[in-house]
Amino acid sequence: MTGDRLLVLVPIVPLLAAVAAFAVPRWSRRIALWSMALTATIVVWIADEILRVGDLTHPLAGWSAPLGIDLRVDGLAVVMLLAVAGVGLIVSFNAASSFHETGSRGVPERVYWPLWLFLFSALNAIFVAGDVFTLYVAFEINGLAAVSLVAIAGKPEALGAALRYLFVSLTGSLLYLMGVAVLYADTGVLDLMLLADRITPGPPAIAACVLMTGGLMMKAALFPLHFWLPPAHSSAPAPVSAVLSALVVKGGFVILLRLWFGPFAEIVDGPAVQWIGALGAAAVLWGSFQALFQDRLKLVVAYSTVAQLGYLFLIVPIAWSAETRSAALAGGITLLLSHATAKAAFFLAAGNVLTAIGNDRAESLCGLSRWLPVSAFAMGLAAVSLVGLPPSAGFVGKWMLIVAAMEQRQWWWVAVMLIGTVLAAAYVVRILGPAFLMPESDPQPGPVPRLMEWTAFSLAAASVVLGLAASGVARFVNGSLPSGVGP
Amino acid sequence: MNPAPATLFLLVGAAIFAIGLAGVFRDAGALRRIIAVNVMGSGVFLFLVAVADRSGGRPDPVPHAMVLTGIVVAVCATAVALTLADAVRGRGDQDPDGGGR
Amino acid sequence: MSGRRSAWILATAAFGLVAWAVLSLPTPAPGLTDRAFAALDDSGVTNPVTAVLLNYRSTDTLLELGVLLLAVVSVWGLRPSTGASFGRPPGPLLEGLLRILVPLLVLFGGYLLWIGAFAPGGAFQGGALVGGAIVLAVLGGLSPSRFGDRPALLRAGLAAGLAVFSCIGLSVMIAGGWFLDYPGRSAKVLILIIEAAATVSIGLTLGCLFIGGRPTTDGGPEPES
Amino acid sequence: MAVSLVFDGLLALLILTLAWRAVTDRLQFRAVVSFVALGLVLAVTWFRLSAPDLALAEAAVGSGLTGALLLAALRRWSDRDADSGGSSTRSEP
Repeated sequence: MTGDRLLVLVPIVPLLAAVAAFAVPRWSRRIALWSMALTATIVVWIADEILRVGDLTHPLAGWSAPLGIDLRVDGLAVVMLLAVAGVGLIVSFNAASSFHETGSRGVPERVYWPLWLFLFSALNAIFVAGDVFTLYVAFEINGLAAVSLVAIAGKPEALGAALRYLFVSLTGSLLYLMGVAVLYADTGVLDLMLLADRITPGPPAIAACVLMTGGLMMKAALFPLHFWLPPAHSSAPAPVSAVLSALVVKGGFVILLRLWFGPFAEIVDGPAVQWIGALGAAAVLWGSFQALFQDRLKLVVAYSTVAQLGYLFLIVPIAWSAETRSAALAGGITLLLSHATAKAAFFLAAGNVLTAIGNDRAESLCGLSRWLPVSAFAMGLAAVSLVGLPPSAGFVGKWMLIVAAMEQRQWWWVAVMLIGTVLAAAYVVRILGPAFLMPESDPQPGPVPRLMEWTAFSLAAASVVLGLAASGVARFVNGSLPSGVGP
Repeated sequence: MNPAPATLFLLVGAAIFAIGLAGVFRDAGALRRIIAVNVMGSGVFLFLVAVADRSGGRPDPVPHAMVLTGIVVAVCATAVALTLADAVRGRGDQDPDGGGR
Repeated sequence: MSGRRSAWILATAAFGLVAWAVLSLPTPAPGLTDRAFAALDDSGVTNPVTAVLLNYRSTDTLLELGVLLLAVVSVWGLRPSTGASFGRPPGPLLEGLLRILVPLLVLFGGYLLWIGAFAPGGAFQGGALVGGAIVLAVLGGLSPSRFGDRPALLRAGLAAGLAVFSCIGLSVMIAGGWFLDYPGRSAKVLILIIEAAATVSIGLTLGCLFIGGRPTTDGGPEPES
Repeated sequence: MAVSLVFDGLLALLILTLAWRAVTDRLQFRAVVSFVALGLVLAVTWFRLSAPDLALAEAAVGSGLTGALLLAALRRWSDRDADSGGSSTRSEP
């Protein structure tokens, strides 16, 4: 079968697996792992085909847009799919190992895996859907599954955080949907590419842009709409925190990129571009600053996500001009990949600490490198990438962004990135310094399954090694955002 | 045919969407917020039905299908939200329906 | 309260924005009406909304069934077992009424499913009525646990819509088309099969969402491994 | 013509009032009832906007089932409040 046919399997395989895992709870874990592996294989196949023949389109039900729905995969989408497949598979093994070795810890496995598979199905659907209404449905599945996974262990603080997350998610979706309705009334189409052709700047287009941007910014947790993220991401079970921070928030981000650089390019053009960058900068500074003052490891990591999402929004002003677009996009996506892997690694390692000693308070981490060496080194490597030290992907991505910003003479973004780097170094050293340098404070850690440790480590290693793959990323994403717009 | 009712209901849809939006952002309890989200949704659906009616003669089936999908999504979200609010209440950690009664 | 005031300011801004857009929408209205009606002959049904839901944009409907199943999974996960029974045991008169009304609703649901192909109606309205029948039965005092007497069957019924839908979609793709690309004249039959399965699932799902928790007979507590 | 215009105007007013009350009414029970009524009025409106199948779905699901869910939740919560001695007025942070 050819790649364009296989495309539909990327969301459908996890969806069918979710149904199967629900119908046959006894096999849910096995179904989940095999289907995740199968999806990853298909994604690799599609990536290979994209390199050979270019973008792929699947007209669902045989009707093309505008009447039907097109699934579409370009380089940007396939890079995201690869990240979802890779990180998702490794984190799934971590979760499976956690269930297998340490029991359910209040998390009902028969509920966990269907929700997990729904989450991944929707996430994949978000990256391949070419239709703004299909995106709405995918975002709803994604949001409901994510909220349920946060709440699933039933811890009081997680339930409160999940409820707030749910309201943010639903409100964001409805803002987005109102934007879709206005767009349809204005243009009569729902397909992203056709929208880009047919839209004319005017009140309806501006209203749709504001509504959809607002809705998706809530989902992508862009400052100042990030308030729900730290409690939700820090109170969820570790594998859930890992995929929420590493992957789920990026869904909203990528769709925002597609809208801003696609249908809404003429509307966003001008001062709005710099304002988006300013929000990103505020997120970098505020998130990093907050991370400095948290006493729990998982909260530090969650605030770090707020900051790292800020860097991604710096892509917009730097990539707006066609000259630096591919360079800035490649840098930004490399940074995104480094964050996806490093953050997943960090959350898994934090989960291992929780498994070992039952809490993740900063003072409990003393001597971690002796009593939980693999996880400690996983955190160390992930920290290298989060701060952006060479040769990690975090460094390469930031470097590419900085070079592009200098080329555009937008030195203020460079300043933001440098300050963010210093702050990141500070919060990482504050939390990890004792782990490597201080004597042990709690000498009675419980056992942690080896697979849980090594999954964290492999993700951390990937975040460093991916720096070498930056040219590959550039090859994929080159030309993914339309280049006929912007100043 | 006659765009007047369509425009009227487009505006009414926008208005109750906005009322719902205010309800979500007001600091109220969970039940009120859940109702507010549903009012927001109803606003979007009314808007879409009015959009379909604008095409004159026969209504546009695509927004109709979107509304049907949206209604089902909304009821699912409501069920999940109520269950979650129930759980929060059950733990007694946080009161999901403050706000007067 | 300042939170309250800023909420209303936000709402006024949102209304103003959309109203501004509404007043400058293009006329004649752009849309897909003509395309949707022109393609009706190839869609296997004559009701345009059913054509959109189950043919032109069938994948949206498939994902929507996903939302329904997801909601059941989530509700069952968050509230592990049904609480005390709803309502009181019905008196003889009410019980007699329910015994007539509930099957009648289910029957009418089936009827709506059937006419959906050419008239207003379809799987969702039909499923909604089936769900309504379940809700009514529960409110009338029929024990929710009887509803879950056969947990495996219940799970199968809940999953049926999504499973049948995507399996048909994949089968026609393996046969050489696109996903859910019904070949030739088969559209009518395939749509009816999908809608029948979807009606069952939607009805059961809505009933389950109303009842709330996982049926207590369903496998008991989570086995600790 | 004039009659239908008046009818539309009345529907619009009714929708706005009910939406307003569903969101702002001080009594939760009345808010829920307003929401259910809003759903029914919307169903009538959609019938008028030539969308009878949507009207049916909204009446059954959007108004009926959602309303039943809300009422059931309200009853559960007020029962428990009665058990624990009155409702609390603390609002969510």
